[in-house]
This record gives sequence, C-alpha cells and structure tokens, in this order.
Amino acid sequence: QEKVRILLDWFVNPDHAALVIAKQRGLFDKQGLDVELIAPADPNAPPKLVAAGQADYALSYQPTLQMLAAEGLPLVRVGVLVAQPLNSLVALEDSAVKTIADFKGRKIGFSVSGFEEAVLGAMLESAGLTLKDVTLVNVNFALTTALMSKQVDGVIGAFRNFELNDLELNKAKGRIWLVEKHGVPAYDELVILAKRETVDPARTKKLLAALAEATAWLTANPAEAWASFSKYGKDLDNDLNRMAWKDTVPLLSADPAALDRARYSTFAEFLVKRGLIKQAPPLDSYLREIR
Amino acid sequence: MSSPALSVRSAHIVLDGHVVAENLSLEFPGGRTTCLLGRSGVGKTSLLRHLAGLLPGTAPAGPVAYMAQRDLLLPWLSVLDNVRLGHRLRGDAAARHAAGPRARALLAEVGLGHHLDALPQTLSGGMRQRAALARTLCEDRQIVLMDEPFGHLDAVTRFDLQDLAARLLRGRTVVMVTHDPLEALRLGHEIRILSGTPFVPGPVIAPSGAVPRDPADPELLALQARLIGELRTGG
Amino acid sequence: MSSPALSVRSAHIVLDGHVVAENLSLEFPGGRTTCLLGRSGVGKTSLLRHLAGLLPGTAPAGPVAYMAQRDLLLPWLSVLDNVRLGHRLRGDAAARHAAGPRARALLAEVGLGHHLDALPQTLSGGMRQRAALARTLCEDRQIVLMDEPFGHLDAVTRFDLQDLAARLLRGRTVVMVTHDPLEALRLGHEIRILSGTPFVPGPVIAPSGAVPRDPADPELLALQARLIGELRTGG
Amino acid sequence: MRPLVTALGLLAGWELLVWLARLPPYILPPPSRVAVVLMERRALLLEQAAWTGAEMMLGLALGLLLGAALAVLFAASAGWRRWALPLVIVSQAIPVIAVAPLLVLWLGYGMASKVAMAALVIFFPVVSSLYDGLRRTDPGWLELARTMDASPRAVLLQIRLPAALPAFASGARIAAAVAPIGAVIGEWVGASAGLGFLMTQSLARGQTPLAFAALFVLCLLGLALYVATDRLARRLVPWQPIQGD
Amino acid sequence: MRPLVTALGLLAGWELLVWLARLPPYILPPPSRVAVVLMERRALLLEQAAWTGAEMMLGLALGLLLGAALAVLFAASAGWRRWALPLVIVSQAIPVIAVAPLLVLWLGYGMASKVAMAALVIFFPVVSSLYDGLRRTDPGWLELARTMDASPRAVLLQIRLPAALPAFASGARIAAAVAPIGAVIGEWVGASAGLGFLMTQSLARGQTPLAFAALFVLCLLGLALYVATDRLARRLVPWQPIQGD
Ligand SMILES: Nc1ncnc2c1ncn2[C@@H]1O[C@H](COP(=O)(O)OP(=O)(O)OP(=O)(O)O)[C@@H](O)[C@H]1O
Ligand SMILES: Nc1ncnc2c1ncn2[C@@H]1O[C@H](COP(=O)(O)OP(=O)(O)OP(=O)(O)O)[C@@H](O)[C@H]1O
Ligand SMILES: [Mg+2]
Ligand SMILES: [Mg+2]
Repeated sequence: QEKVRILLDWFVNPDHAALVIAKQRGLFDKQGLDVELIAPADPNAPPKLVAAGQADYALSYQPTLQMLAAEGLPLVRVGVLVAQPLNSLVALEDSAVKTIADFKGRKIGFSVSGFEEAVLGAMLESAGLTLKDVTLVNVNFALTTALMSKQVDGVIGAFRNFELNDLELNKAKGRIWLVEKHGVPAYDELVILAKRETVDPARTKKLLAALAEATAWLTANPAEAWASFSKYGKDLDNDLNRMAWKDTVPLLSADPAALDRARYSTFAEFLVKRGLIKQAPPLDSYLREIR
Repeated sequence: MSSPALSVRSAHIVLDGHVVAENLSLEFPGGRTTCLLGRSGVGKTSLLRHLAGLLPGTAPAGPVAYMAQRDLLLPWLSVLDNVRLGHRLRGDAAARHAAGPRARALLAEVGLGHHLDALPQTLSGGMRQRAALARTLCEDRQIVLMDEPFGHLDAVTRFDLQDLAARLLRGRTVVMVTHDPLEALRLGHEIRILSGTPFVPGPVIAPSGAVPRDPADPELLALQARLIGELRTGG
Repeated sequence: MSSPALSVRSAHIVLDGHVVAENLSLEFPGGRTTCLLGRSGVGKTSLLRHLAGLLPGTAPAGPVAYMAQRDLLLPWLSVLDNVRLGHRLRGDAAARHAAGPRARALLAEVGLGHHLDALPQTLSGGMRQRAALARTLCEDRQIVLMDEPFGHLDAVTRFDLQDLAARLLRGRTVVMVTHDPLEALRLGHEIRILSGTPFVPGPVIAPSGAVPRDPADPELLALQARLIGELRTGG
Repeated sequence: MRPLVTALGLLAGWELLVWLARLPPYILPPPSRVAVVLMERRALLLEQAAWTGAEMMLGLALGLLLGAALAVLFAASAGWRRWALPLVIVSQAIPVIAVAPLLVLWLGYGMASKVAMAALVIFFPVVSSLYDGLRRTDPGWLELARTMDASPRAVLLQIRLPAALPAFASGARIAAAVAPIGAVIGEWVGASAGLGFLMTQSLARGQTPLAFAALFVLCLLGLALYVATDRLARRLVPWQPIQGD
Repeated sequence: MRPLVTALGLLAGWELLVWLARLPPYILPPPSRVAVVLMERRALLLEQAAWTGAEMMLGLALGLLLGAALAVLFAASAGWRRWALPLVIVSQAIPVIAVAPLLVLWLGYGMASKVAMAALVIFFPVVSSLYDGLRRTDPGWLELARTMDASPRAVLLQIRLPAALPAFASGARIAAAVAPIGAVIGEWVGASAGLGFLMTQSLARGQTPLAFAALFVLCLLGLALYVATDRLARRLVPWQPIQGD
C-alpha cells in the first residue's frame, strides 16, 4: 500500500464527499493507496505545505491556485472535485436589495479569500456599479450571522450549497446571485494540487480513478452515501450538512481528471484585468492533465 | 481632656500557636508613661500590638499613635509627607495642609529640618528612626505606644529626643518598650519588667521625681542595678 | 595567621551627590577591635560599607564578614540555614554540611537553640538580630565589620553577647559601629569618634586593659563622660 | 458552596442579557439552550475537551519551564538579554497564521505543533514577570551575598530566584488564564481537533449553540487550571502574607 | 548604537536560518526579500501600520485603565471579587471568533469593536499583576495605617496602590508586549484595514514576503510600544532599585 497524504482545504464537509466515500468504501485501497485526509483550520496553509513537500496533495480553489502560481509557488493542478463556482453573492430576501444595483451605498460582508474584491468588482460592474459604491466589511467566517443580524446587506463568498441552507435553518430566506452569471468567468471551485517537481502521474491516476468511482457511486446512491458520510467524522451528522449534501452531490465533478484549459486562460486574464496578478503564468507551469 | 488609662484583663496572646501571655491582667495609668523592659523575645512587642488592637480579636482602647520596631517609612513619600501620613490618610486636603507646619516643626526638632523633601532611602538608619518618631508625635494622640523608639540613635541625640518626647507626651498615656534601663528610668513614671514564657509582668517600679529625670541621680543608678538584676534573674 | 590591618587612604565617600567624607585617611589596627561612634547620620554606616567594598569603586581588603544595620535574614530560609548562608552560597553540599554543627553551636550561644527550624518572620526583633549576629560569627572571617550589632537587645542579653563576640573575635580585625559609649568602651581596643559633615575621625581613644572590660571600672565611666562630651560638641 | 452560587448567578446574568438585549441565538444563545446541547453532545465535547485540555496542560508546563529558564538566563547573562530578549518580545506580536506552515514543517500535523504554539503564547507572562522579579531583589541581600563571596550563580539561584518567586507566581497566574486561548490558537496549526476547532467549525456552519457549549467547556477547563495554578502558586511563597481572602 | 548591532545580528540570524533550513520563501521569506517588499510597498505598509498602531495604542490605553480600575475594585470589594473575578478569568478563554458577532452587534464595524477586542486581550495582565501586587502589601504598613484610623479607601489609594506600582509596571510591560497581537486579533472583528488584515490577505494570495513585511512592521511597532512602556514604567517606581542594566 502506498501512503498518500491529502490536505483538505478546510474542515470536512460535503464538498469532500468523493474523498470520504472513496476512503470509506475501500476504493483507495483497491488502487493500492493508503490515503490519509488531514483537515487544517487555515485554508491558506495546505497549498504551501504541499509545495514544501509536507503532504502529497492539497485541495484548493482555482483562483487561489492561479494567484499562487503567479507568485511562483511550484504547484500543479492534477484534478478537480467541484468543476464550477460555488461562490455567490447573497442578500436577505426580505431586504430592500432586490438587484445587484440595489447594493449602491450599502455594506457587503466578505471572508478573506484573496480574490473577493475581484469577484465582487466584476459583479457590481455588471450592474453598473463599482467597488466604490459599496462598503466592504471583513466578517470572517460569520457570513450568515452578519447577514441575519443585518450588520451587512449582502455577503460575497457565500457557497450556494451551504450559506443558503444555513439561512433557511435560521428561518431566513436568501436571494442569491451566482458569480458566473454576473460578469465573472466560470472556474473550478475545488481542485486537487500537487507539487510540480514531485508529482507522481501513476499514483495520481489511481487517486483520480478512485475518486471517479466514488463520485459515480454516491451520485447513484445519495441516501446511502449520506448515511456513510455522516459517520465519518466528529459532528458531521447535523441538519446543515444533511441539507448541504443534497445540494452538493449534483455539483461534484463526475470526471475528476477533466481539465478545461480555456477556463484557466480566461480566468487568468480576468485576474490580470482585476489587478490581482501582474502577468498570467504559462498554463503548462501549473496545469497537468493526467489520464 | 485627660488621657485614658489602659487596661488588659485576662488576655491571652497567642501567635501562630506560640503562647506569649496567658490570662494576663495589667493596668497602665492614664496620663503617665509606662516603660516596658524584658528579655529579647519575651513578648513586649506582642503586648504593645495587643494594646494597639493589631492582634486578631483585639481593639484599641481609643485612638492610638503606634511606633513600631521597624520605621515603616513609605519609600515613595518625602520625609515630610511620611510625617504627616496620618493626616493624609484620614483627612481632606485642608487637614493635611494644616498638619504641614506641625510636621515641619517636629522634623526640625528631631534634626531633620534640612531633609523635608528627601526620600527615606537617602536617610541613615537613625535618621529614619527620627522621622518615624516625628510621625508618631505628629499624630497628637492621647494614647501613644512606642516600640524601642530610640534604639538607633547615638547617646546624645537619644538624650535630646528623650527630652523632646517627655515634653510633648506630658499628660498622655504612653507605653514605651525599651532595652535601656536608664532610658526607662529617665522617662517612665512606672516601669514594668516582663519575664517568663508565657510572660508575667513584674511589680510596678515607680522612681520618684518628675520626668525626664536626671540620669546622674544616684537613686536612678541604684535602680538601674536593680533592674538589670531583675532582668537577669527573670530572663 | 594574623588578621590584616585595614587602612583607608585619601578616600572620598559620596552618596548620590551627598559628600559623606572627603580625603579621608584612617587606620584600623590588625587583630584588634575598633569601635566607631558618631552622631546619627554622620557616616558610620557609609564608612563600614566603604571598608566592606560595597560602595562603587571600592574593594574589600580581604574576605570580610559584614553585619548590616538591618538583619537581612532571608524569609524563606530557616534560622539555621540563614546562619550558614555563607556556606550555602559558597560551597558545595559538603561545606554546608560541615557548617551545620558550628551554626547550631552559635545559635545555642545566642539563645536561639530552640528556634533552629523557625522561619525568620516568627522571631522577635531582638531574636532576628541575634540570628544575624550568629550568621556573621559563623562566617569565621579575619575581618569583621558590624553595624550596631546589639541595638535591639536588652541589657542582659547584650552584655552576654558582647562577651561572646569578644571571645570569638579575639585576634581578628573588627570594626564595630555602636551608639552605646559603654559598649564601645567594653569592647573596643580603640575607639574613634566621627564628627562633622563631611566627617573627620577624632583621635584614637584606647582604654587600658583587656577586652571585654568591666563596665563598672571607674576609668571607663570617666571615659564614657568624655565620649559623650565629644559626641555632643562634635555633632 | 459559594462558588456554586456565583456560577448560578453568572449563568442567570447571561440568560438575562440574552433576554434583555433580545440577542438572537445565532449571536449569543441563552444558557438554557447551550445546556441542552451540552447534554446531547457530551461525548463529542468530552473528546474534544480531552485534546484541548492536554494542549493546555502541556502548553502551560512547557511555558512555565521555558519562561522560567529564559528569565533566569536573562537575569544571569547580559549576552542572552541582548540577543534573545528582543526576540522574546517580538515573538508576542506574531500571529499564528504567519508561522503555522513553519511549525507544521518542523513539528508535523500532530499535537507537538499545537503545543508549541500554545506555549509561545503562555510562556511570555512567565518570562516577563519572573525577569522583572529577578531584577528587583533587595539590594541589602545582594550586598550581604557579595561579602560572602557568593558566585553570581549562587546569588541568582539562592537569593534572587527565591526572592522573585512571588513575581513568578504572578506570571504563572496570568499564564494559566491565557492557557485556554493559547491552546485554541495552537489548534489553528496542523490538523483539526479540539474545542477551538469545534467552535470555529460550528460557528462557520451556523451551529452557534454547539460553539457556545464548546466555549463553556473551554471556560470550565480554564477556570480549573487557573484555580489549580493559583493554589500551587500560593504554596510556592508560604512566607508571604496575602491579604484579602 | 548597540540596539542597531543587535537588530542587524538578528536579521543575519534570520537569513541564516532560512538558508540553513532551506526554507522556501513562501514559508519563510529571507529578510533580504522582505526588505525589498518593505521598500516597494512602503506607502501601503505605512498606511496599514497607522491603523494598527492606533488600535494598539488605544487598546493599551483602555487596557491599562480598565485593568487598573478592575484590580483596584477587586482589592477594594469582596463583592466585585466574587462576581467579576471569575468573569475576568474566563474572558481570557474566549476566542475572538465566538464574540466577534456580539461585539460587532454592539459596537459596529468601526474602530470601536477592534479596540474593544484588543483591550480584552491587553487588560488581563494588568488586572492580574496589579491585583496580585495589591494583595501583597507589607503588613507593617497596613497596621500603621490602621492605627491612624485610615479608611479602607485611603489605605487602598495611598498605601496599597503605590506599593503595588512595581507589580503594575510588570503587568504593563506584558500588556505592551501583547498589544500588537491584541490589535491583530481585534482586526479579526470586521476589519478591512490594518497590518493583520494585510497579512491575512497577502497570505491568501500567496504573497508571503508582503505578509512578512507587514509582520516586520508590526514587530517594530510592538518593540517601540514595549520600550516606551518600559521607560514609563520605570519612571513610575523611581524609589525601587533595578538591577542588571
Ligand atoms: N542614597 C543616598 N543619597 C543621598 N544621601 C545619602 C544616601 N544614603 C545616605 N545618605 C546620607 O549619608 C549620610 C551618612 O549616612 P550613614 O548611613 O552612613 O549614617 P550613619 O552614621 O550610619 O547614621 P546612623 O547612626 O543614623 O545609622 C546621611 O546624612 C545620609 O543622609
Ligand atoms: N508569627 C509568629 N509565630 C510564632 N511565634 C511568634 C510569631 N511572632 C512572634 N512570635 C514569638 O513570640 C514571642 C514574643 O515576640 P515579641 O516580638 O513580642 O518579643 P519582644 O519582647 O518584642 O522581643 P524583642 O525585644 O526581641 O523585640 C517570641 O518568642 C517570638 O518567637
Ligand atoms: Mg520587640
Ligand atoms: Mg548607620
């Protein structure tokens, strides 16, 4: 059995369904992999630790990967778990904000991801506003709390599969604007990264195969999969995760090995345009398709 | 206003399990000075603290001025402010202000007139003791309890300050611990020697004549020999 | 081994700008006891500290035992451990152990034989001073500097401990500050009176006879009157 | 008995606050609701508390040791003082997110990196207080030691150090009180576990009552550690009278 | 002059560490690289430093004030001690993420909530040290005051408080050293400015050198505040001899 260490992007949640199910159902074992999943508390650390050789793979986000690549971190994307944006702009349904344009002069909360200004800026511009028309407030992880307690009028960085459910559980309803529908190019939300110099294609192939098999199974048996998943870790079996599970399963990438290069070049241009990176790094330096 | 007598009735003085005095009864006449003599460790300080109401379960007979064995000057206050500490602690600004001239005068009398603004740590041991004496006298109380008040002073300064104390404390009820029999004989209307464990007070020794007495008086010298003799056998 | 003489040559003693002594030259004969007298605040302690090498820019003439005006007992050590502090600080466990019997014997002699394991805060003022004396004597040094070593003791204890000190310090170079002229006359081979600001030492006064002298000796009583007279005029 | 009354009183105060300020449960849940979660999730909470408790104790032990050692070094050697003291002061300004990858690199994902981070937070009050205490020895004692030809080492260990024990006790009390937050900060490093992790996770996922149940357990742990440290600290300085209780 | 040598020596040590441990720049950038960023982005850094500096100073001022007031209250009143002391101890165990929403609710997203959070971290060493100091007054002084019929209030303010100033100074030193992290923690509460925010953001963007440049500035601020506090703290206790420098 080959030992494999994977750093998650954050605490275990339904976004990690494929990894967890593959582990629970022995799909990694079948490929000869002994996978250890490590959940950190700091989403910034995993890519760096993989770059420094402290783990084999890390989960991260496409925009983050592209910014890190531009900063020269030796990382490559080898796979994908969620091949579409989850990020969205959310307001309370019963608030005065009915359209993006209504945010003029209001407060929008965010949790630092490094690219919130870029995404929000593009969305506002799609409605004829600019970043100067709103006040950005860092609310950290308290996105829904800030929204529900009316401390902010909207939040960016809300995941469509989580924060809406969270609102609903607290008897509030959200109005949502999907980033890819409002001026932001589509991107892969959750990707798998490895270190450029040491990436092992053979092993990665086995990993992706196991993930593909797991995704296929859990899409076919969502209820049974939930029963299994919810027993994986501490405190997964709660209402929010149960609701999020339903919304997440359809979003999981059926083909974790898939790579849409155009998406990366488009989004790199977007990042350059928004001033987040000076120059788009060559695609081949941080993308590797492994089939 | 006449100064009250002090009396101790069937008192027990116990410190952390060590019995210093048992069933002690003792009178200190009002308006007069009583000097306590006794071997080191016999319990003089403990008795004084009992009178001052500083031991658990005791209360002073009235407002007292207490001069402890240590000088207890506050290092952050000037000599002058240390001397009028009582007024600072009790009073409004007016009282403190009013105490100024009195404190200054006392400091001049104890020879510290040029050190009003000095901090205590720039004083010699004897100067500190004199400041503490001035502080005690500045309190102007009817009951004054003093624990070895002149112990760090040279013979001449001591003589002068004995005179000063006798003058300023005339008519008050004073209990003074001392190790110097001659000092007791100079200043005490009454002298009591404490001896034994637990201690018992000896009979009242009352030299004749007004205080401060002349130390060259043959009666006093004779009494001194007697006191030393009693200290020796008692201890 | 004979104890060294101590000499001060053209010394300046200045404390925080206050000139205590200027161009001071002074000899303390080896193997003998010199008693220092002087008015309070004249500079006796400062001179002793100068001799002990405790003032900036000074160094002791050799290993000294120094007994300060305060007892400086360490509150966390038992009386016994306080007395053998020097050995604890210098030595290995063996030296400290060896000092045990000596320290015990000294404590018995100063009357603290039953308080070996007591902590200092359970002692009376005089008992603390006796512990400090025992600590100084336990050091067994050829040069011994003592600042008012008997100030907190009653007349009888003081007399006994003067004898003890005279016996144990025979043949050593001792400089002792005292406020009691009679004590100086009992114990001192030489007596010097310091007076003035900055102070100057008076002429050597050397009473006849071996120490400890009999205080009833008429020669001593006559000298006592002279000393007090000099203190008065000098101060 | 009295502490219990105090505890109940404080809980009542909390309930009242929620009620008077009309705080929604996702901002501050009332203790009644937290109590329910506390009961329901006791197994989970206990498990996480064991982690955090271990981190706290190890962090405190390490912090006290390291703090005492450094303070003594600083008091003993001008060289150490000169080079390491600025580092120690500056170390307090470093947020965990900046050094987390470094710690993981050196100590791995396990408990070691968490304890190291916790100790970094905890050790400072100890160094600072003890070093302060070591610099304020009664000069009379130092002079006495000098006439006794004591080596600087002996003076330090036998006079300055015991004399500084009240200051050490003071620092240890502060250290014990910040130990819980030290442990929570430590939990940001490496893999997720412990009450801090549970809190972050539940807050991010809208389970505020669970987060506050975890916080409650953390506070209990903290109080227990503080009381224990306070007791021990008093024993350390039996010769010093303490007023007021 | 000497501090400069120390600073250069420590920077050399950092460079050496990076070099010897072969640390990649995205984990710990070498000072040479940080220096370049420091120069290039000085305007940005200065602007953020002004924010954080203001939070630090306000937090420290508030912390010292509040800490001193609480310590005096605890020393004065058994009631306060009983009800508020456990709260104060427990307050140290509360991670910012748990109270951030509450603080924001009450104080908004402006500077007030950040300063409040910073003060919460900073005030504890002050309360704890000063309260400790207030409980350790020389019993002789208290007895003297008793014979002088001093009111408890006068004893507290004129004897116990001045006698406890060295302890206060000790606490103030610790408070000054933790002020930077207090400010950074405060910035967790709704900040979109400040060195802590800049650090978080640059770390998220993989701009580790910029994060460390911000950290460097933060450390400088922290050192400056510490040195200033240390100086003032010494002035506070002119009658107490300090050894060793
Ligand atoms: N730190 C200081 N700063 C200024 N003056 C000082 C300082 N320390 C001592 N002095 C002064 O030096 C003088 C001599 O002090 P010293 O303690 O030597 O006197 P002394 O002869 O021992 O007196 P005593 O018999 O009262 O102990 C005193 O007048 C004192 O005011
Ligand atoms: N805290 C304590 N615990 C136990 N014993 C104590 C304590 N304090 C004092 N003592 C004992 O009480 C006795 C009397 O002490 P006290 O201080 O009254 O003596 P004193 O007559 O004033 O002696 P001195 O002349 O030496 O000052 C001493 O034997 C002492 O050992
Ligand atoms: Mg006494
Ligand atoms: Mg002197």
